Formats: sequence, C-alpha cells, structure tokens
Amino acid sequence: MATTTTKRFAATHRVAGKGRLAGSAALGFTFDGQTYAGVQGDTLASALLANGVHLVGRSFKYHRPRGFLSAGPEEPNALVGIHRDAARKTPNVRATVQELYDGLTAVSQNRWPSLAYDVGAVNNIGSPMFSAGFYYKTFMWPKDAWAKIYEPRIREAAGLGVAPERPDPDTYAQRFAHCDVLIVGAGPSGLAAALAAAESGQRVILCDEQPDVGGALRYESGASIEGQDGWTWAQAAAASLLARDNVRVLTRTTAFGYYAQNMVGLVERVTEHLAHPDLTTPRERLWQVRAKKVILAAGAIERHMVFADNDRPGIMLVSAARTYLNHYGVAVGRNVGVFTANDSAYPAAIDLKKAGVNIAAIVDIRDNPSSALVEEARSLGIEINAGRTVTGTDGRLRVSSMTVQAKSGGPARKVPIDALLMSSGWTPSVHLFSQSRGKVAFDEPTLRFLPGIYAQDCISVGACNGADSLDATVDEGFAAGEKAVRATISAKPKVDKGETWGGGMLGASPGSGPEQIVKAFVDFQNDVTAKDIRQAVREGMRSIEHVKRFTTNGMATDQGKTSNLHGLAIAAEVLDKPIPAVGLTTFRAPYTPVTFGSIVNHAKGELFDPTRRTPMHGWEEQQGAVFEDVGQWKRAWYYPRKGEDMHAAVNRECKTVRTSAGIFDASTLGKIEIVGPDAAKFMELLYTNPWAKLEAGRCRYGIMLREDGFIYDDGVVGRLSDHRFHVTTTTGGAPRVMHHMEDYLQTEFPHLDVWLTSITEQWAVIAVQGPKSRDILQSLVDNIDISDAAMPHMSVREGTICGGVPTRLFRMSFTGERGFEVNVPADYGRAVWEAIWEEGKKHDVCAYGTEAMHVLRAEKGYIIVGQDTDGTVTPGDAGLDWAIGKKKSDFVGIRGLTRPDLVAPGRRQLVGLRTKDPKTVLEEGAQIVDDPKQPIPMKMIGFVTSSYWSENCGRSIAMGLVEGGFGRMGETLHVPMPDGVIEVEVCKPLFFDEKGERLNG
Amino acid sequence: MLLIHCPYCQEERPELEFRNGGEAHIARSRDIAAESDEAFEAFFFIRTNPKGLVYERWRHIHGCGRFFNAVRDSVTDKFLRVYKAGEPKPADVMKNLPEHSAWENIPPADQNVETPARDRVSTDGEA
Amino acid sequence: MVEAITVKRRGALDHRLETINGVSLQPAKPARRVSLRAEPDGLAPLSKALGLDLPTKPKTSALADGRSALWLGPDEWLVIDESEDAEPLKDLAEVTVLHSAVDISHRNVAIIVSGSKAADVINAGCPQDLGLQAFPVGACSRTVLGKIEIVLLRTAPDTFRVECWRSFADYAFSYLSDAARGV
Amino acid sequence: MRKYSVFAIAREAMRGHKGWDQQWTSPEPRKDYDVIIIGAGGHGLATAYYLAKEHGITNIAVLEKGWLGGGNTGRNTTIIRSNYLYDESAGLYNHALNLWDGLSQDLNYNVMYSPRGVMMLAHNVHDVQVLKRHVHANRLNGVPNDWLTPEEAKEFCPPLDISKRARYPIVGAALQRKGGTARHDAVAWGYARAASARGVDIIQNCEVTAVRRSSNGHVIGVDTSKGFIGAKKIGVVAAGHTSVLMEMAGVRMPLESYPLQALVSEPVKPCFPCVVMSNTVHAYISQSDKGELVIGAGTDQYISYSQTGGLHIINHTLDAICEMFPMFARMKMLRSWGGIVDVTPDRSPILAKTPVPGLYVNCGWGTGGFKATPGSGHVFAHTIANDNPHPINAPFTLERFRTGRLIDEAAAAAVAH
Repeated sequence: MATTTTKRFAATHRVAGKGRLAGSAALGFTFDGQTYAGVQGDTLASALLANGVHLVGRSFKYHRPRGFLSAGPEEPNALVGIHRDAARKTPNVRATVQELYDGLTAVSQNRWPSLAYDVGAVNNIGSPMFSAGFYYKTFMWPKDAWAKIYEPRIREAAGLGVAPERPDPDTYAQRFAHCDVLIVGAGPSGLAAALAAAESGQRVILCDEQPDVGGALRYESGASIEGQDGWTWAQAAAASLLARDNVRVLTRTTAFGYYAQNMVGLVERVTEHLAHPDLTTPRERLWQVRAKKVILAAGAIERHMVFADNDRPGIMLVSAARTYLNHYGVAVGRNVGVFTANDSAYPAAIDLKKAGVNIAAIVDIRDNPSSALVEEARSLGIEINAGRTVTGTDGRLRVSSMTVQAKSGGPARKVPIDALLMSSGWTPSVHLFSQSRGKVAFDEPTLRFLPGIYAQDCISVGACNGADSLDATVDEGFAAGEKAVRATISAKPKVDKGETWGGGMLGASPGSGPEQIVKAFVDFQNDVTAKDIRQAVREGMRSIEHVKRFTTNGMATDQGKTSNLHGLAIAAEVLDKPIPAVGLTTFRAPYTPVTFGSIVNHAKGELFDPTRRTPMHGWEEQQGAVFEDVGQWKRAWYYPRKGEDMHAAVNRECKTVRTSAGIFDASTLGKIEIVGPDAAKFMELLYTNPWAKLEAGRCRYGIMLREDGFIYDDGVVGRLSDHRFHVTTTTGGAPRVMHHMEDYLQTEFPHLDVWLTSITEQWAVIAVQGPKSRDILQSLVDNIDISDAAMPHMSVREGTICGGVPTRLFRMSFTGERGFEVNVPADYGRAVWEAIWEEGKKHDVCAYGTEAMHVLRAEKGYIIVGQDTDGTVTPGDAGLDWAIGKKKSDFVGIRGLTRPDLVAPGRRQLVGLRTKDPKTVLEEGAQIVDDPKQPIPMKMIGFVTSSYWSENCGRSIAMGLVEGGFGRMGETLHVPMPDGVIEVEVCKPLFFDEKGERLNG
Repeated sequence: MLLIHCPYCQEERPELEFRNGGEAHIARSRDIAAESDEAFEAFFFIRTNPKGLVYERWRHIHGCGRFFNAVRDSVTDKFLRVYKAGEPKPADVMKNLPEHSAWENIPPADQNVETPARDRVSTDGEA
Repeated sequence: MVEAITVKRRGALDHRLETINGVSLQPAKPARRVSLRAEPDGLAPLSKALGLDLPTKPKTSALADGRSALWLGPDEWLVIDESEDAEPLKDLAEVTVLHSAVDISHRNVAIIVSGSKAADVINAGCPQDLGLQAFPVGACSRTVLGKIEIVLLRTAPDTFRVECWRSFADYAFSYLSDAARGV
Repeated sequence: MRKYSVFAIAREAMRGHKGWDQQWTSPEPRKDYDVIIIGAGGHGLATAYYLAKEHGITNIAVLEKGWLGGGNTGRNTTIIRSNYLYDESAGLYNHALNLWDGLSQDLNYNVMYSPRGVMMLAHNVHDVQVLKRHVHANRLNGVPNDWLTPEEAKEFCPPLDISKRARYPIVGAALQRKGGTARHDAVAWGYARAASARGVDIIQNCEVTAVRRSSNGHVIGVDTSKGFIGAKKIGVVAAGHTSVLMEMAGVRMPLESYPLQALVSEPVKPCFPCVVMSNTVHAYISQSDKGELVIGAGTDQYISYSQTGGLHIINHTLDAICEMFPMFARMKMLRSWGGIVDVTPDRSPILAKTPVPGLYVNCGWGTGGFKATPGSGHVFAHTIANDNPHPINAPFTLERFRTGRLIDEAAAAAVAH
C-alpha cells in the first residue's frame, strides 16, 4: 500500500460553471493513504475523478486494473474498503454510491502490494489457461492436493475486500410501516405518481436510493418541466410532498426486496454520509412496508459495449460521464472518445464539448444515425464515424487510445484518448417486478425485457416499463398515481422539453465476434468475456442458468445489472435461438447488497433472544448462584460456597436436602389452569392417566403422549375443585403443551365445556424438600393444616401464607423426601422465599439448584422428559405403564402405542446402571454394548441417559435405555470409552430409600 | 411474510401472529383405538402435499388464539378462502373469492396504464 | 385483602423509567387482572357483574371507572383494574353462567409508551398497522413485539399500554428503549 | 469422454478453448428405455451413473422438467458430514462420505470436495448430552467425531466467540474433520458428464405429466411434455415434487414440501476456515472458494412450491449469525434464494421400492440431501437394478411409518440436518 503523504492534489478536473456543487464546503479524504480534496455533495467516485484518479480497483480473477464504469449502484469495478475506525471497516463499498464526508478513508481491494503494481496480475498473463470453468477440469491429482494445495491458493486469490475482524459497534433500527401507495424510485415518473397519489390524502411512501430525488434528471440537461429545468422541478416537487403529513419521502433508501402480498423491504442509510455520526443514531434502518398498492418507477440502467479490452480505467458509461459533468461538475477526461449503438451518447458528447472537453471521435456502429442530436453534434464539429466499431484499446492503468475500424474490418486507426464513453442501450430495471413474481416479456423490436404478466397489486411506470420519452414517463407515473388512489387529479406536471432515446444493441460488437480471440468483457467484476460465454455453450450449457453458473456471468456483487442481457444475447447467438427461448436468469432479492446488521437491527446483544428470570433471580444472584440456560430461562444451577467447586457444592446440597431440608426455585415449570365442567373429561383425553375419580384437593403425576404414543411431557396435576385443575408441565415444554392442548380442544374435542389459561408466570414456586420441610412451613402458613393427616403426600390446598399472601400449597416430592411446593403470586415470590429462608436457617437448610435436583430425583429413579426420554420412548419403555389408565377407551396416543414396532420385543427400556467400580461416573450419552471385543462398527444396545456421583449413596448412579433392559437385571454390560471399557451392572432405576418411607419420614 | 385474513378477527394480519397447523380435514377417529395400522398411518403420517390448492389449518396463536382453515395455492401462496374450524370444506373455492387483496393480479389496463402496444413474447422470469 | 399482606411486593420493572426522543416508557401500576373466558351468548350476567359491557367486536375494548375489558378472542377477554381495592375475580365469583375466570394479576406486566412517536417505537417490533384509522384509541390486540407476545391497547392517540408476561418484561422494556433510540 | 487435465487445458488455451466437447449431450428421447429416472438433480444423475457403471444398465433416460442440477442440488449450502446418531443413518451417510473422497477422480471432474471440518456447537447442558451421545455412537460406528473444549473449538475456528458475553455461550463442540463442503454445480455436471459418456440420455425441459401402468399394475412408462416414453422401471428422484409424481402412480406419500432459504454474503478474503452449525441458535455457516459466506436459513412454516420465502426467515437466521459472529454485522447479503425440500415425519429419507411394481422412490431428504448424493445414487441404483434394496438403504422403507420403526434423528437428537 502506498505510504501516506499529506500533499493535497488539486481538483484538476472540476469544470468551472458546471454541476450543482459550486460553493459547497471543501472536504478532505484519503484513498490508499493519499490525501485528496473534494466538496460536499460529491460521491467518492466524483471526488476521485475530480482529482483525475481513474484507477481504483482490480478485477476478481485476472486482477486487471479497473476504473469507474458507472455513477450509480450498478457499479461492478469501483469497490473499495471504507474505514471509519478499527472496528468500523466496511468492505466492497461502491465508490459511485458512497457519499463523501470530511476525513473519509478509503482503501483499494484485491491487490498486493499496491493498486498500480499488483502481483496477482500474473493471472492476466496466464489468462488463456483460466478459461471459464477451468477449475472443474484440473487440480485433481494427487487426490489430496485439492484441499491441501490448490484450494487454499485459489481462496487467497479470490474474494474482494477484507471482512471486519472486530464486533460491529454500530446500531441498526427497524420499522414496520403500512401505506396505501408505495412508490419505488423518485425520478420523474415516481415523483409524478407521488404528486397524484398524495392529493387524495391517502398514505403515500416515496423512496429513492439516491441522496436526492430526480433520477435521470441528475444528468439530463435537456429536460424542462413546468417551466423549470428538470432537476429544479424535481426538488420543488419533493418539497411540496414533504410538506404533507400523509406523505413520507425516504431518500438514501433502497427498495431491495419485493415479498409476498406487497411486502417490500427497504433499507435506509441513515449515517453513512456523515463525518461524525452520533453513535446513538442507527447506521441503517430496515423498513418492512406493507402497501395496498406498489408503483415501481425504478428507471433503466445503461449497458456498456462489449469489445476488446473494454475494461481499462477511463472507459465508462455515457450516462456516468454525463452525471459527473452535469451534476458534480467533473470532466472525466480532456480528450474523450465515444462508442455507441444508440442516440443517448450524443447529448453526452455535446454537453462535454460545450464544457470545453475535446471529443476525439464518436464511433457509432449504426450505418446512418440521423436525428436532431446527431446533427447538433456534427454542427459542433464533432467527428462522427458511422458504421464503424472499436476493436480495441491501449493503456495500462488508463486508456490511452481506441482502435477504430469498419464493421466489415479493413484498415484500423488508433485514436488517442484519455477517456472512452460507451452505450449499447438501456435495460429497464425489472428486478423488483420480477421479484414480485411478475412474468417479464421480451419486446423484440427494442430488444428488452419488460413487465408482462403481473402477480401482485403493483404497476411499473416510466423507463422500467419501457417509456422512452420524458413526457411518456411523467404521464405513466401520474396516471398510475391517480389510479392507485382511485381519483382524478387536475394538476398534472407539464413537460415542456425532454430527451428521448431507445434502441441500441445486445451482445458483442462487431470486431469481437466468435472468430476473434480477444477479451471483450461482459461481466467486469468476474472477468467474464464474450468468448467465455461462447465456450460455455460449446461445452453443452443450453440453459442460461448453466451458462451463468459455468462462467459466473452476473454473479458478482452487481448481480449482472450491466452484463446479464449481453450474456444472454451472446448465448442466444451461439445457440441460434431467439433470446426469450434461452430464458432470463432469475432476479432475486436483494436488488443491491444489504448489510446483515440492518436485517438483524434490534435483535443484537440482550435483544437477540429474551432472557427469562424468575422472581427470585435477584436473591439467587446475591447468594452467588451459578446459572444454567434452560430454554430462555436462567435457572440457578448450584450455589457454591467459598472454596467449593461444582462437585462439592452439589454434594453438600444433596446431603442437606436429605438430612434437614433444601429450598429450590421451581418457578419455571409450566402451569396451566384448566377450568370448566368438562375439565376432568378433557384431562382424561390429553393424559394417559385416569382423572375422573381424583378427588378435589389431591394430586396425581400425569403423562402426556403425542398421537404416535411417544412421551411428550409430564408433570404433577392438582385438582382444586371438580371443575378446576392446576396442571404443571416441564419448563421447556410449557408453550408446546399449551398449543397441543388448545389444538385438541378446539379442533378434536370442541364439544367439551372447558378453557385453558397459562398461569406459568402468575405463580412463583418455592419447593421445600426434606425431613424438616413441614417444620419450616408450619409457622409460615396462615390457615392451612399441613399435618400428614390433614394434608397427605400428593395433595393441594389453597390458603394464605406469610400474613395474607394467597398460596396454592402442594404436598409433593421430586426428591423422595417429604416435600412441599409453595405457589405464591409472582410479585410476592421473593419476599415469601426470603421468609422461608429465614425460617429454614433455624434448621440448617440450603438453597439447592437444578444440578442437585437432578441428582436427587435420579437417586429415586424419577425421569426427566427430554433427558431420559427422547421422543422415541413410550411409557412402557420408561417403566411407567402403571400411569396408563387400563380401562380408558381413548386418550391421545392410545392407538400409536399399539403399532407393531412399539409392542415388539427388544425395545430400549429405562434401567438403572451400577458401575462395577463405584467411584467411576459414566458419561451421559456414552453408548452401551454387550461384547466390548467386537470389531467396529459395534452393535450398540443402549446408552446412558443420566449419570451422577451420588453423595447420599456414596457411589455413582446412572440410568440408561437398554434393549430389553427389564429382562437384563443383574447382567453385566460394557461402556467402551476412548480410554478403556467400563463395566456396568443393570439394576432397577432406584438407588435410595427403596421402600419410599421418607416421603412421610 | 404472508398476510392472513383471520375469520375471527375479521381482518388481515401479518404471518408473524400465526402458526401453521398442517393439512386440514384429517379427522381423528371417534374410535381411534380400533383403527387398523394402515388407517392410523394414513391419519397420522400420509399427507396430500398438493402442488396447487392446499387445505390447511392455521392458528392465530399470537392474536385471538383460534384455529381456522384456509385454502391456499401452494404455487403462488395466494389465499383463496379462509373459514372457521368445523365448517365444511368449501365446494368451489374459485367462486366468490375474497374481495380485492394485495395479492390480486390487476391487469395494467385496469390501472389505467397502457401496456406498451407492441406484442410481447411472454417469458417466465424464473428461467 | 391487599392491605392484609405484610411482606414486600416486588414488580418486574421496579425502578425502570426512560424518556428517549420524546417517548416515555414507564411501568404501569400493579393491577388486578382476570383472564375471562365465556360463550358469546352468556355475556350479560358477566358484564353486569363487572360493571361494563364486555365488547364483542374484534380489536375493541370497554372502559368503565378504571376497569377495562379487552376483546382478545371470540370467547376471551382480558380484564384489567388498577384501582386499589378492586377485586374483579370476586365480582365474578357469584356468576353462575358458564365461564372461566382465572387470576393473572401477576402474570402480566404493563409498560406505558407515550409520546408523539409512540406508534413508531412500537412498530419497530410490532408488524400491525398502528395508524389511527386501523388502530384507533380504545383498540386492542394480542400481537408480537420482536420475539415476544404482547397485548397492545391504545389509550390515547399518543399513548399505548403494552402488556406482556412477567419474565418478558425486561426484554420488552429494553426493546422499546432501543427502538426509541432508533426513531 | 475426453479426459480433463491441466494438459488438456493447456492444449485448448492455444486455440481459444474452441475444441472442448459438450460435457453432456442433449438428445431427443427414444421410444423406450430400461430405466427412467425422473429428476436430473445430483441424486438422480448419480443413480443413472452408478446404474451404468456398476450394473451395466446403460439404456437409461434421466428426465428433467427444467435444467439439470437446477433444483435443490444447485440451491443448497453444500455441507457434507456423516456424524449421525443412529446406525442406519451413520451407515448411509458414511457410505456417501467414503464416495465423496475420490469422487473427483472417479468422475474426472473436480467436485472440489473440501474436508475442512464440520463443527457443531453445544451451548448448554442438554446440547452436551445430545452431542456427546453422537460422539460416542459415531466412534463405535467408525465415524470419527471429536469432542472439543471451547478453547479447542476457537483454535480450529478463530472467528468463534467463546466469551461469556454471548447470550448462549459455547460450552463445547463436536468436530467431524472429514466433513466439509463440495461445489454443488460440479457434482451435478460431473455426474451428468460421466453418465452421458456411458450412454445415458439426459433429457431437459421434459416434464412428466403422467405415470402409465399396465393392467397388472406394473409401470410401463411416462407421459411427458415430449410425448410418451416407455420404461421397464422408473425411479422417482424429484425431491420437493415427489408427492406430485407419486400421486400420478396412485401412491400417497408421508411427505410435506417446504420452502427452504439460503443466502450468501459478498465475497471477502478467507476469514472462515470450516463449517459451523449451531442447533440452539439456529444457524450454519461456511465460506465458499469464491469468498462468499454461505449461510443456511430455515424453512417457512407452510407447504409451498413457490421457491420463495419470507424475509422474516432470513432475519431470524442473520440474528443468529451475528450473535455468534458479531464481526460479520457489517457484511452484506448479496443473494438469497429458496428451494423446495420434502420432509418425512421422521426427517429421514425414503430409499425404497413402492407398492407399484417397477416404481422406486428416493425422497424425503429434507434439508440435508446434498451430503448424501453419491451414497444415495449408489444404493438406489442397486435397489433398482436388483429390485431389492442394498443392505445400507434397507431400513429406509415406506413401511416404517406403518410399523412405527422410525429413524427419528430429529426427535432423538434435535440436531439440525
């Protein structure tokens, strides 16, 4: 990279009296470390050109020197990196779109060591080897060489800019918007449409990717509307629209995607043009606009001429040169050549000539171009070479001459130039129309695809609809605006004078045909030449999609805005088929590349995904709890004390629960209140268990299946009254269980009088488990008798606690100890928890986390759905057959359970596993085999679902799913690990208090 | 993002508020325990998956919470009809379509903009 | 009785309050809330008990001295009452017509969003049309905000009540403040 | 078939690459064939290739309604791996993986199989249990799949953020080093060229409109946009359109077709060395040879044949990508597109005979079919040639949905395919 100098270049190519930036503030910026001067209102491109700089990039494959092709978003060549600071580096920015700000720092890409001397350019010399798809034909020997040798080098050479390496500090925003009429493009037709639609008072949104409205009026010097020059009229029109509160005008806003039912995605660049953006202001804003009607006024894009060496810096589109002159006041050269196939080159030549630029010659492939413009050019003394073509150019880092020849060949003449303008005609921008699933149609006489059959409520107007003259453009736009709001508005803008053009050519120009072996570029960025496309066809590529993929034509960052039709025409020529028969490649979103950040917008950092915390979370944090993620919830995992690691903390917690008591935050469990006269009937259908006979005030462990018979969820259910159940679900299962229940209630059992309400977050749940649990709660409950006699295991009572806090008190246990679960309204959760904690301290209780909870339940063989079951396990497999109501004739899953494979022998069944060495703790997920000596692949007969060190048992304990496990009690099986085989003995999944006496102990 | 007319809320709402519920009109047998393996397979696994008119269930899960049915063209994703759960499968959905929605194809002529006079060779944009 | 309770009540959004770009975000007072479910034909006695006419038109709400009833679905209403001694659940207790009334006072948390750009702020994450025509004062709907479900009620042209479940309140508040910074 | 090599290229360079043969011919269909394959995607072309190469059946037509390789083959994110949980799946995908290794040489076409490693991230205790279950099962199945600590994971993939900043911090990862990517178009073209060279007719723009059967029910051919074409056997390999074609033969399928989207960024210099997948934050990403970040998005929730999807799906995916790799937030989405994936109830494919004599079906690959291309074609060719499945695809029957003998990777593992 060139070293930084502070020398300021003079803006050598600004033309006094031209453009609209006269008197704007001067700005300084650097490109590859070199300091330059520009003015407010410049793009990076216009500012560099004002300094006479054309060389700005290197091509993708051959690393050929490249300059500016365009003055807009279709730019394939002039891609640079913009560096605001170490973290704000943006690769692949189009210099023709990037607005200049003071201190802007730009660097060129894809070159080493420098833009002027790029080692990669050897590819250019070797280019005959690097023909289309060459990499499919080689790099195959020896076998591993591709991945080890060739691919890394190809990757190094490929790519353009450098990806940022630090997190993006900028913020982005989003807005869902609705309107009656969305107008895409604020050129003459879009503005006319907006003026008409706005009159009605309906909601109108007008967007344009440029900083100002006006579209082609930016460079059309000939236009005059309502007695003002076109540009001035456009700004006035915008002002009048902005004054209305029913109209929103969004500039610097690109409509990038047209989605279903008139949903259009826009991205607004809010601060990219500012030198010192306020960091709280979003960099970009994504708009998702739902419009009743869409008016597409997207304009047209000029095509280049396809001829030998048409890619040298200084060779650009006619409309670009004209924009630089008429808008930015910059002459792209001092001695300019022109190569055209249509009229639109002439006004450019005329404008430049009048601005004092010498026009070396106009080369027009048409035999006798004749129009007022042609005559005017002649009268200005511009040399016109009709019926001729350009067969080549010279100049290493800047074009220095063009070679002119008769189309039929013959003597060639080298014309010295320092810039070359070209135009082969205009391509209507049907991108969004096509994205809307509209079908384009080929218009033979004008060689272009135009909107054909519409799929959504939208309409194309102006140049993107094939209108060639300014008045036709304004007429279409205005009429569409009127129709969109179903009104007739009188004040249609009057076009006094405007330019008209059409026609042109597609494909390679004479002199670059199949017989010549030259580099006539079709796709500049991807270095696709006319001969690459011919070769693709010769190799059997018949579909344009094949040609595109084989040559990569149109797959660069400009997505083929200037190259697609040329490529199509060349393919059609070789195939000798009409263009529409070869097809048109699909237009896909986005129209121009869209920043990931703006699509993500608010969903970063803490807003990436909600973090759900229980009412007791703060207390748990203060106690130094370590948390684990369970779905979106943060759950206290364990509470390490000074010097304790996880292992020690969990051992202590487990011990404490069984010796005195522990308290546990169970608030995340899902809870559903089921109310109505048919509540019990509904429960009978949704759970395998019988419910009809469950008395009010009692609880039961319930299992829910999917229709296929596999376990879906489980939980303890309390019956509060005949018509009211309090159902609990797993933490992760809560939402889907609710949906599953609603589904059956609404669509299969609508006759039942019952309603479901989620109460998960209404109640904070404090589990108090252990021999001392009753003593602790005794003094806190206000009006509930919790003696064993009055409130046996698996019962529920409603009352108050801690002086009036309503509670639903469950007597239940997930530890095998005497236990309670105190439900209180969430806002009181923390206070009641603290009260229980204070009382508990008298009994040396501890708070325990989810890990200890897991160990304690495993000691008792209680399953965790999702850990000991995995969506392929039936109640029978899990040893829960007892929970299926044998007399029931229907419940969800009853039929799935009897399918052949679910009743076949050899199913995996949940058993306990004791390691031969009690100190060895198995790894969860470890696989179980019968014969550890068998060769790989081994026959696996099961795996470990749960495994822990149990301090209470003084040994490791585990559960696993094992083929025919119930029949293997006492058998020795093997768990082959990388570092040796572990012997395990199959046992009942019950390791502590086998008789279950402690529930009342 | 689709725009879906909820027959209970009686207006079009964004797809983000809805959850698709799969094929509609697959009734669960009143005596499911007695179904044959084949019948159960047909009920639980086999789906029409048509390229064309799809009869499907939606739930306005983040709206009114109701399940309802819709007829949609799976090629264009256009909704042709929505109706409440329990209502019979509409006989001829092509008749009396919902009044003009954002999906409607409005020929340019009706929008009082002339299609350029030249006759155009229609080509599928999705080549 | 609320008064009887001695232990401290803690809200999910205690101490959060922001005004950004003229939009103020503040937690609503604790309220009594009931999820009321009933068949449309049995509404009269329920309306009588609640002292307001339960709305039957989608997306509408009814308001009578500090108590509002929001239509959430054809058989579902959200009753909200912020007055100290209100006991909507008790008011419904005696009604015999088929219905389900469930206390969700603590399940939901509300954020009041007000200011001239309030609708824009909510539209940063809510895909519904919040124009005054489509969503007038008194309009209400269950919908989404970013990645969570909310219930939205427009209480004035420039003021919305955003209800969400307790554990989502943090997210909702942060989302709205981030959105407010972005308008 | 003229051999491809660097020497061939050099020779052609001398004469402007005008001497290359057609990679495949585009003939008009003959009256009848021994075997018709419906669908000229990777799986269909591979089936034809192996029928010709290993079973001596060359009188084959591959019918394609569009252009070959234009379906999911040309629309997927080209991830290759075989670290599946169940023996059946591991067997099938590992068979494919072994064929990927050496496929370029076999086809004399550089499919750019690049074993750069496929890393699956664990973000919580449940992920660890699930991925370890995979790692252990893979090891005993002879499928190397290593368990990595967060530090080891970051060493292998430097862009990973293993700090606690993340909403779902990385707590470990499973890495299949032989997993990686390949060039999707090259796979379709390589098989097409090799099959064509062995006499297979690839007939594009030929849509099947009906499947004809004799009085005894056996297939006899198909009606197409190019007329009737006779066949003794028919293999349906039509991904998203399988239900439609099978309906023509009177077979109702346990399939649903969903739009699946993917996207690429603008090309940048090498910055991402492997494939990373995260089931918990729903994202997978790699970088192509061209320099584009290749990102797989999710499916829409409804059945559709539109090959387009909603912006909110892309939105959800990029949330996850930028959460895991916040430095990519300034990158730009260059192109997004949709495909149609056919999904079975157990997310595993169907590679089997059907109730209709002479009719065979290869479908249900959901979002993960590309990786299986060579193995799928290889065993499906065996199934058609012998009217009997290869041991490797024997479990992937249609009947399993009746018996309940599912191969439910999704339920068992909750790992994205």
